[in-house]
Amino acid sequence: MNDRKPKNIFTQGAISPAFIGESIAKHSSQKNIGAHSLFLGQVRSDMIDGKTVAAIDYTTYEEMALEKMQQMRETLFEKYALTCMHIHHSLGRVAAGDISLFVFTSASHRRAAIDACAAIVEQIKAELPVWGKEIFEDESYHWKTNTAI
Amino acid sequence: MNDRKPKNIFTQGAISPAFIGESIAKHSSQKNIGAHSLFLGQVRSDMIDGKTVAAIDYTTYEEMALEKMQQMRETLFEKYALTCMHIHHSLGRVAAGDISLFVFTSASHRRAAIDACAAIVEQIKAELPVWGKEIFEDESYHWKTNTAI
Amino acid sequence: MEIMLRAFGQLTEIIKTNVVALPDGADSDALVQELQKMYPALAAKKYMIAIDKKTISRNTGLAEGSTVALLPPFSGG
Amino acid sequence: MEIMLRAFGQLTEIIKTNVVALPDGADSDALVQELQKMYPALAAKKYMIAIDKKTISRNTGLAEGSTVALLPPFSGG
Repeated sequence: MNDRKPKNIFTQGAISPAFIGESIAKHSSQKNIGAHSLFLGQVRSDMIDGKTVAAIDYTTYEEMALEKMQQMRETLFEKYALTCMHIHHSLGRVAAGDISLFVFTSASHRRAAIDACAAIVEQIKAELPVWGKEIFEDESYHWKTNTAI
Repeated sequence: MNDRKPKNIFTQGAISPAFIGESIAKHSSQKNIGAHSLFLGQVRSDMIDGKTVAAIDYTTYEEMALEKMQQMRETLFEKYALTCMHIHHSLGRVAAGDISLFVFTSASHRRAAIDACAAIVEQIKAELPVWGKEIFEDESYHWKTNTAI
Repeated sequence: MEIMLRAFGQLTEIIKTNVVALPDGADSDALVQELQKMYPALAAKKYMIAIDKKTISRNTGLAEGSTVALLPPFSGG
Repeated sequence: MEIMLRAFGQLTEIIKTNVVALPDGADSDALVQELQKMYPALAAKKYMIAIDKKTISRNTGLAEGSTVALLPPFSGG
């Protein structure tokens, strides 16, 4: 058992591109890193039944999500030779075109960084208790469903 | 045959994290994008025969590299449902800890973005006529070799 | 005994209570039956159950003060 | 005839000319032989040959003004 308080991954509203740039810059002092892999989820203005998605409103079961993320993190570090991993997920309203998920893995060599990033993105989509409510331009809504692509 | 002048991918010196942040921000107006995958190559301060790499000096056969990149780009767009792809590779000296390769793919759905990014990184490493000369702290050097990891 | 109830996503539109009283020794199946009586719309919904933040895959005993969460399919990212 | 020669990476340390004169009708094997005579260290090196920016996998004819590039294993990224 790990009694350490899980690391927070949630941030209110969209994740800014400038924050992503700053996160990248922070790694220049880690000179054993040779490869970074980043995944960004951007809110699409999908058309559903003739209405256009203007934003997604994200909610979570935070205590459970953070515990789950901590377990996924530990399993991932056992499987891949990572230097570090950072995960940021939005809560609340994120407008179409803005970023709601930022996954960032770093390693000495590219295969570990790329494979770990792809693996954790799938786990986040499938196993993290987060729900997206797609808000249309007229403020009506539709509960988002995740697909395997 | 495609007579269009190939797009430049080379940039002098390191690729700055702020530039990467700005590249991400430019995509917020493309509201059909749901996923971005980014790969960053960072210069490692490897230890080789007791000496530490301080920088890599990159050279290329530019005319051939740009033609090759153009072909790889066209093949990739045929294979994956991408919205866009951007590639930046450094030439000249890049210090350990700085970024020398920036690959950026975007798509409506994550599988296309992630798979295309991983594929093009492998192709760049294997097929792009670029050479890295690892410069040690004492200015002696070693010609870099690429590995499959 | 009292069970703490938490609903998420789409289920927040159906479930309006956060405490359910059940006979001592009740299990998760009993809770679901009780909830479906209170909220008939729940029967048509797809969800997983977590007891004290752990999802369960079969009928499981509850205790005084257990927190039961009803989790519709996740759609983060 | 004159062949334009370009060397890259490690081979820039061995090959110091950028023009090679060969008999008319010479091919890439003849060029390699000529270069190994001029630069014996070349024989031990691994490289690919590109003629006018296209890599070749077998002996290929050359023409006046062909640009031949000697490409050691790539190490970009």
